[in-house]
Amino acid sequence: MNFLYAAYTATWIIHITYLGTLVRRYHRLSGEIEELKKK
Amino acid sequence: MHLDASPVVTLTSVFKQFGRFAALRGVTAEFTSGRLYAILGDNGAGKTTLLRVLAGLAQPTRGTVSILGTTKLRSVCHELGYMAHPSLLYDEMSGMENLRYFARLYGISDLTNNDPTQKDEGGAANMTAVGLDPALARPVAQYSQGMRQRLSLARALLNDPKLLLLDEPFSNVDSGSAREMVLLLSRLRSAGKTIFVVTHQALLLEGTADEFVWMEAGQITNRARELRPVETR
Amino acid sequence: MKRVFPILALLTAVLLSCALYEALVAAPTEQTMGNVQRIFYYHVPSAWTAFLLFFINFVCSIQYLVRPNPVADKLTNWTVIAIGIAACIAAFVIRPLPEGIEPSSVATTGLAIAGFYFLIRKCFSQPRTDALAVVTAEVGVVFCTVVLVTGPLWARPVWGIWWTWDVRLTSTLVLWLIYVSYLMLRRFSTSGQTPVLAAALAVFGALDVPLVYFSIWIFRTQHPQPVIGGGGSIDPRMLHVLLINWLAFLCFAALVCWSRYRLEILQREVEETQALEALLEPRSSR
Amino acid sequence: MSKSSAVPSGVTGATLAKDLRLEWRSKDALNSMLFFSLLVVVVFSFSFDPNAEESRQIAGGLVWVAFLFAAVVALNQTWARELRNHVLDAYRVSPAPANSLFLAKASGNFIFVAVLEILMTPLFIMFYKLRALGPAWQLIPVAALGTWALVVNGTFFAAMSLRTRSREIMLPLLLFPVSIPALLAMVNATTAILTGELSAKFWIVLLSTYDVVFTIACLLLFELVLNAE
Repeated sequence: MNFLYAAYTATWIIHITYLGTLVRRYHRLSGEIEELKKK
Repeated sequence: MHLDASPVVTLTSVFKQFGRFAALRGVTAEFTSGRLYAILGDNGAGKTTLLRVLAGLAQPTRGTVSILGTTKLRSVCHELGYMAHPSLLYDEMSGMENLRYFARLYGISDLTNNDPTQKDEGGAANMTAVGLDPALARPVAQYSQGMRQRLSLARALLNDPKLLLLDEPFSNVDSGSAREMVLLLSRLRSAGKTIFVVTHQALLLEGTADEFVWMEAGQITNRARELRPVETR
Repeated sequence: MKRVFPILALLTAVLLSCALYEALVAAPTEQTMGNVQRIFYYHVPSAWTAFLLFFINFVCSIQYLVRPNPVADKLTNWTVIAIGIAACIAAFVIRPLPEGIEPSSVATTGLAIAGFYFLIRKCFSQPRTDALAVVTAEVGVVFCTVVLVTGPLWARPVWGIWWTWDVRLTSTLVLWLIYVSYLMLRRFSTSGQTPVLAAALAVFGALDVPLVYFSIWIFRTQHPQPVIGGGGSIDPRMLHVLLINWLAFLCFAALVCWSRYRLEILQREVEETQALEALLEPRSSR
Repeated sequence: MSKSSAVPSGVTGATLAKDLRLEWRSKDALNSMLFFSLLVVVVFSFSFDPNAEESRQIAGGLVWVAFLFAAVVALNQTWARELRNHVLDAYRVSPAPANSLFLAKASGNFIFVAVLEILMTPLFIMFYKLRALGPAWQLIPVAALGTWALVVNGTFFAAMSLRTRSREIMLPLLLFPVSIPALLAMVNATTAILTGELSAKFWIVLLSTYDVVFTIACLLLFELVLNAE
């Protein structure tokens, strides 16, 4: 049974980590867009 | 000798970008056949990139390049001679071995052939023309910089090209040999070839070049028949 | 389009929680394996989704390489049509089919391949296929990672081992390695034509997959390994839960791909603007 | 001067001859490959008992892994040679077809790795007391097909990794995953022949398929990779 929960948690940890990297990339990009707009 | 003044090279708003760096920024120009063009400008002005685009080594990001009436540069590459700033030679082989190999790439099977009707006009003649001894057996690694430069020119001339693109042919060559090379170029020009010379030593070409082309920040800023003293420094 | 996104996200979340409930509670407990078997409802849909994404990556890479060249483009189009037709004919001509393969599934697969190819061709311009290729490779690797993590967690209590060099496990691992190297190539490339290089690698990888599968299949038949699953038919209620989970994960993957795709496009636009900026800004000649 | 727009012929031969001559003069690739695989042989012999009867079971894997790593050394060398002085540009401006260059490079690497195999095999036999219990002649097609499988993709990916940062590391990263089925086939065929328990026929067929598929793929895509600056 523990293995079941471990597997389900692991799945969502992986997905959320990936989504986290996406958000981080998006923030970096919007920073760059702001910089471009200033020019 | 060709007397037609039709354009050999036509560039239409050519851009070349390397990431965020723009090496060529909208070059539009026409160059006519049978002339010697000296391309001048500071480092980073886009001269080398221009030659690489003409040689088909770099694809322009935007714009079109037409050479000898076609935009498919690959189909006229056998009419092109290209001499780059690096020597484009194998250091471990001797001069003639190098030339013989590169000749094969152009379908010229044997430079020292036995066929009497086809005189040995390829490698050996080219080597003597640039002032090197064809019998030299030393590997290129042991050549002086000037000799390498001359051998590199001989390599560019192998296929008897109609269009010659030379990047800094006189750098590291002593002034006497440089003058000889200029003479050779002017002979080639008289034979109807179109020649582009990128150089920092503009004075060497004074009186020989038909036109001087100034480049700055990826654009052609000026073209003139004469090298004005103001620009020479 | 932007307003649709939160609605879809909400729907997907609802679907995912439904699927989770079904998987944990509603689905019948397997007799021999017990509750651990429920990992199946996450493991298998993730695998199917990953394979689908890699397949899209392959189609995009082919199109990216082929479309600038009209002759090759036409040739590929006809090849794809031929694959579709051949699959339909083969489904009804070849008798007997290998065990466990229905004629209808052969025909559907062939038609799906052709359909996918032309759908992508119609919906995406040639430069955009490259963006889609990056996206599917990346999200595919994420799903493949899920498969590779949940697999051992399932194997450990059931077989008593974490890993076995079984054909499906090993092929999935190799697939994962190939696409990780694909992403590495994209990151480390200094070429101005990274998309071309990456697309070439993707084609190599896709060509490799059947060979990997086939070689390991033979390898395995020579070396006895633990048998996977119970085999045979699956309880219809389990199948139902499985399909719901797959649907949920497909929607989730589509959403992730969509956001990642928008990010990629945005990034390319920013890069283009920066490049344009570099063009316009007067450069001091040193 | 006779000059035509036709594609020049004999470029493959000329390039191959040139590569062999360069290698003969420097012996860079061969020396480093030989020493490298020698090291592998010696190091591996400490990790298990080379005299045991079971060593026959893993010898196939050991031999091919040693050759694979050694081949990577040679593959990195081939294109490094063309990058010095930018000689590759001289090839690219000439009308010589890209695929001639590819075939010449691939056959050159094939010859280097084959020479290595011929020199190393007696050593392997000596160190690990190998003796084929199956039909030994089958080792020759297995070696030839296997070497080509490594070299054809290796040459392609080495050209690809020219356009990347830290290209020496990039080559194995790209090459190994794609080479897995070939490696599996080579190892299993060799083990099958050495132990004489099973037939190697299937693996030879698989290797041939691999070779054909990837040779075609390389020839179709090499021009794009060569010109991707």
